[in-house]
Amino acid sequence: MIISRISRFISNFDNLLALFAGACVVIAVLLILSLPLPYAENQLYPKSLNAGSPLNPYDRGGPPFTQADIVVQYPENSPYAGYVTAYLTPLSGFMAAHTLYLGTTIVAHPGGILDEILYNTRGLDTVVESTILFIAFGIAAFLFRKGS
Amino acid sequence: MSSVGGATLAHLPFGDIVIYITPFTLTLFLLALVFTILVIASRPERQLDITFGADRIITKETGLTEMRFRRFMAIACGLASMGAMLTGDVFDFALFTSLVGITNVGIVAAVKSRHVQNAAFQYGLVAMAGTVPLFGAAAMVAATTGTLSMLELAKEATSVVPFAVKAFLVLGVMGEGMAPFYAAKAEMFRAPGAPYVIMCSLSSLLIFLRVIEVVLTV
Amino acid sequence: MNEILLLGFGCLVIIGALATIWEKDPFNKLIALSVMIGGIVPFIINRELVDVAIAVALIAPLSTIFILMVTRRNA
Amino acid sequence: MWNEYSVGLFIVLISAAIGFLALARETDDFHRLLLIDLVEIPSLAIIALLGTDLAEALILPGLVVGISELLALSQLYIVKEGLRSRPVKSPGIEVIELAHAPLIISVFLVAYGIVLSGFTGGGIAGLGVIFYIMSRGHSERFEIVEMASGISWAVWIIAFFVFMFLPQYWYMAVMLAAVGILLKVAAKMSLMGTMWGAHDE
Amino acid sequence: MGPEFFLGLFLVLAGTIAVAFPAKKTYLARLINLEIPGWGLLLVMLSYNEALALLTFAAVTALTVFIFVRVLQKKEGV
Amino acid sequence: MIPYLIFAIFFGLLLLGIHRKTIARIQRRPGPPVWQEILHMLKFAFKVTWIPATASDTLFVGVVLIAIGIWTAALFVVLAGESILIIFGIYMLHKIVEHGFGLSSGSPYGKFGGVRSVISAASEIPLFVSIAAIAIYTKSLMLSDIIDYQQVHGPLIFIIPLAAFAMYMVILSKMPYGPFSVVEAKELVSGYKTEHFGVWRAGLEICNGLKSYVLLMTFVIVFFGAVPFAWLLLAMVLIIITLAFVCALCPMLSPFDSVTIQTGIAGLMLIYALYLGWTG
Repeated sequence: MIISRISRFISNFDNLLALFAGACVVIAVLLILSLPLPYAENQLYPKSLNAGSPLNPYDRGGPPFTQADIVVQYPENSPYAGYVTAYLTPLSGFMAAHTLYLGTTIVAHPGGILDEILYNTRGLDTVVESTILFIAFGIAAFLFRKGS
Repeated sequence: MSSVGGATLAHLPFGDIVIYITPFTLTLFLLALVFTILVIASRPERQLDITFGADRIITKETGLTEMRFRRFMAIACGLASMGAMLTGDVFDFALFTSLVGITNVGIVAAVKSRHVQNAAFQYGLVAMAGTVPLFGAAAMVAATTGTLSMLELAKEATSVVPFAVKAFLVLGVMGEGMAPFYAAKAEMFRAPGAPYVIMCSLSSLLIFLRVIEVVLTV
Repeated sequence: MNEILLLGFGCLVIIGALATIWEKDPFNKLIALSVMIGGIVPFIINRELVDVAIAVALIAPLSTIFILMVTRRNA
Repeated sequence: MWNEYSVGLFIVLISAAIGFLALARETDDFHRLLLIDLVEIPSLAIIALLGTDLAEALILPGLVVGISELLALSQLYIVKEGLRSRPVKSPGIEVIELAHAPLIISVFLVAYGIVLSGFTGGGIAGLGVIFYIMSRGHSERFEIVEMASGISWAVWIIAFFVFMFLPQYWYMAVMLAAVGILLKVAAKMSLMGTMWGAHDE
Repeated sequence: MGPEFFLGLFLVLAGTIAVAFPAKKTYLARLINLEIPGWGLLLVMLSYNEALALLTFAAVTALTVFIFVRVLQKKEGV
Repeated sequence: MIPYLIFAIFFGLLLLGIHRKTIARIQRRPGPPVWQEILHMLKFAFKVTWIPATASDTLFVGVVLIAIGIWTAALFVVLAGESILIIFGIYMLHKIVEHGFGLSSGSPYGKFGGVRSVISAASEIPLFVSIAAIAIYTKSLMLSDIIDYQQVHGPLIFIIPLAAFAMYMVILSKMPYGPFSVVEAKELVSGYKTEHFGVWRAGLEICNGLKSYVLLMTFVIVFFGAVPFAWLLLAMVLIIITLAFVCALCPMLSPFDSVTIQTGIAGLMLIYALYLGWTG
């Protein structure tokens, strides 16, 4: 009977991934059929390029220790949003003063728009994310050491 | 739709990620809390196995280090489900859900049975594949609406998130928790250590219940 | 950078990618892959992301070295 | 309106569908692991198509989640296939064992990673450490690095709470967070290097 | 949109097909082919000027290769 | 409130007794008296009680309290007219309770009962179809809003009969002796409740009575609207009799077949919900 054949298939856990992947294919096709999707005009944290700035492509304005203007969801919840973006450490200030081509390094160095998002306005994401790393590594380390 | 889980009782802002509490999320949160406390408080049971061909019963003993590790994983799983119950942000929900997935793998991966490990691996594969629709859907929500906050999305009278995107999100959550219910979880659940194994099942159900609220809200 | 040069690098990328797919021998695959990467790096430079280009240029060979460790045995 | 976003999404979703199709037909467990790594690329591409700063802030955690799950699963694979106690020869590419180049590359990567800080820096510095450990067959004390990574995680949590509840001290918080995440990610990644062989402690 | 965008999308698509249905189905062939969509994604990120994501992605891809190589080493034995 | 709770427990147990009696009469057996389940509960409450040596004791006891706690909460949620999503959440979490009962003792019979309870989680999916269908029509999930809607537009069962069918299937899958009750099948002794005896079993029976009462009451309120109390009780009795007919006439399915059929029903219901969403 077809029902018992289906149930035999799903009761074997080796087929589980195949089942899930099949479902993903179906939904992906559904998504393709529902294209084109609208792209909302007013995005959070939009990118803006300021050619010629030493901080390019991450120059979001604002002199150090002032508030840069960034679009966050709830400005009232993070009153100091924008300070991190505008801040330059002495090292990154030095780099910014002397070359035009180290924008990424300067912004990745403490301070900058991504630090703002990752640590400040969307900090909870990073808490969860680093916990995932912690847990996954815990599993790997436990399995690695078990019995040795 | 704004009042899916009842009236909002409280807000707890973490920057752009606002945790909000409704009677529905509160109920689920309390359940996760109660079971996490149970995990902390209880010792694992000693599972009995019948030996075929002989009239005797053996008990499976759980080693101390294994037990400690699994208890740690179960507590982490409880915390992850609590977070997933309360968070008010689509991407944050996706992250908490994948944390639930990986802790579920951890709870059973430590068992020294080949069969259980095999099931855990298969489940882990599905959980990992599940992050694809999960994160993908969250990103598409952000692109089509310009926001990730459920509170903002709930304000719209009619839902602006396309149906297929919602289906993608649900599929991701199913991959993290629900889909393995059929087979892999059943094999995983043969592992001894009831309080910990229950956490797997509880967290899967909780995230599935929450995603229903999420797709109805946004 | 001028358009003709970019076109050339674009062709390099496509040729490298197709060659990587086409080749069956792991060593040849790796060589073709390097050709492709060689075509990609100028695009990064073109955006004036010099620091990124340097870092990528250093990191890219590492994957190749890692893969070489298993290739050595099979070849 | 076939805007650029939809065009990109179209191609990427086709890739995702192809990847999942291959995954559905695959039966070998290691091939499955490889294919899952493949389907993560379209998922990251979907995020990248967002094109805002937010997209980057979502990609970085997504990347780290992907690699940490891969790490756990690969170890689980080794254990379940009973390969754990199999000895593995040291990398053994004679050239890199003798030359100075690995050392120079490693030092550069680690130094650059420290300057970058955060997730990016952690990843790059971790890569440098791994490369060094691998090329020299070196292995360090597992527990100490693990503890360092645990402490740095706690540092990051403290930074988070400073940001949330004492935002006026944002300067201290950003420093704590950057260093905490850098150390955490780098330490975790470099521990992978020490897990290389099947050495007995 | 710049040429990087379309070049990247092409690489993602071609690479995905190459990994999904390789000419010779071995672990190694798939591992090497896996690099192609990776670099494609890198180009897509480049076209949106997502430099930090790009940098992290490059580093993490190398680490991924390392993990796979480690398992392969164990699997293929000495 | 407390008297109402006690009434609900006893009436729920009475409903289960009627269920059993009806099945017996359909199968031409005399069957136990209708108050048998109440007697059962009272009897167990005064029997000797201890915890098995192999059990995980905290969980073994805790799960009984949780079972009673969640269904008490569910009853009050219905009475307060809160969101039906909460009730369905509690309903799904009943799986965890079954699972906890089964696994905490260490007995293989209980374990298999728990495992079967977990694999049949698909039986809950039709619930969400009901929820989605209701949400499409009433634009709210608050019970009070649903009651108001029905006062204007008439009972929902005539508007969305298939959603009512979906929820009926869900209640059926929770009924003892039915085609889907693989979790307490006789080859597992008593399934997940095998090792719970004495006061613990009495607690479980209380939970069962309350569960039956709450589920049937929700069904009546959601699909028929607010009816006078006597009519509510009568409707519940009638529904349980129809359920008894289904249970008496259908054989029990094998575990995975049961899952497959439930999944199939869920799939059909999902298509129905899509259709409603399309047209509605």
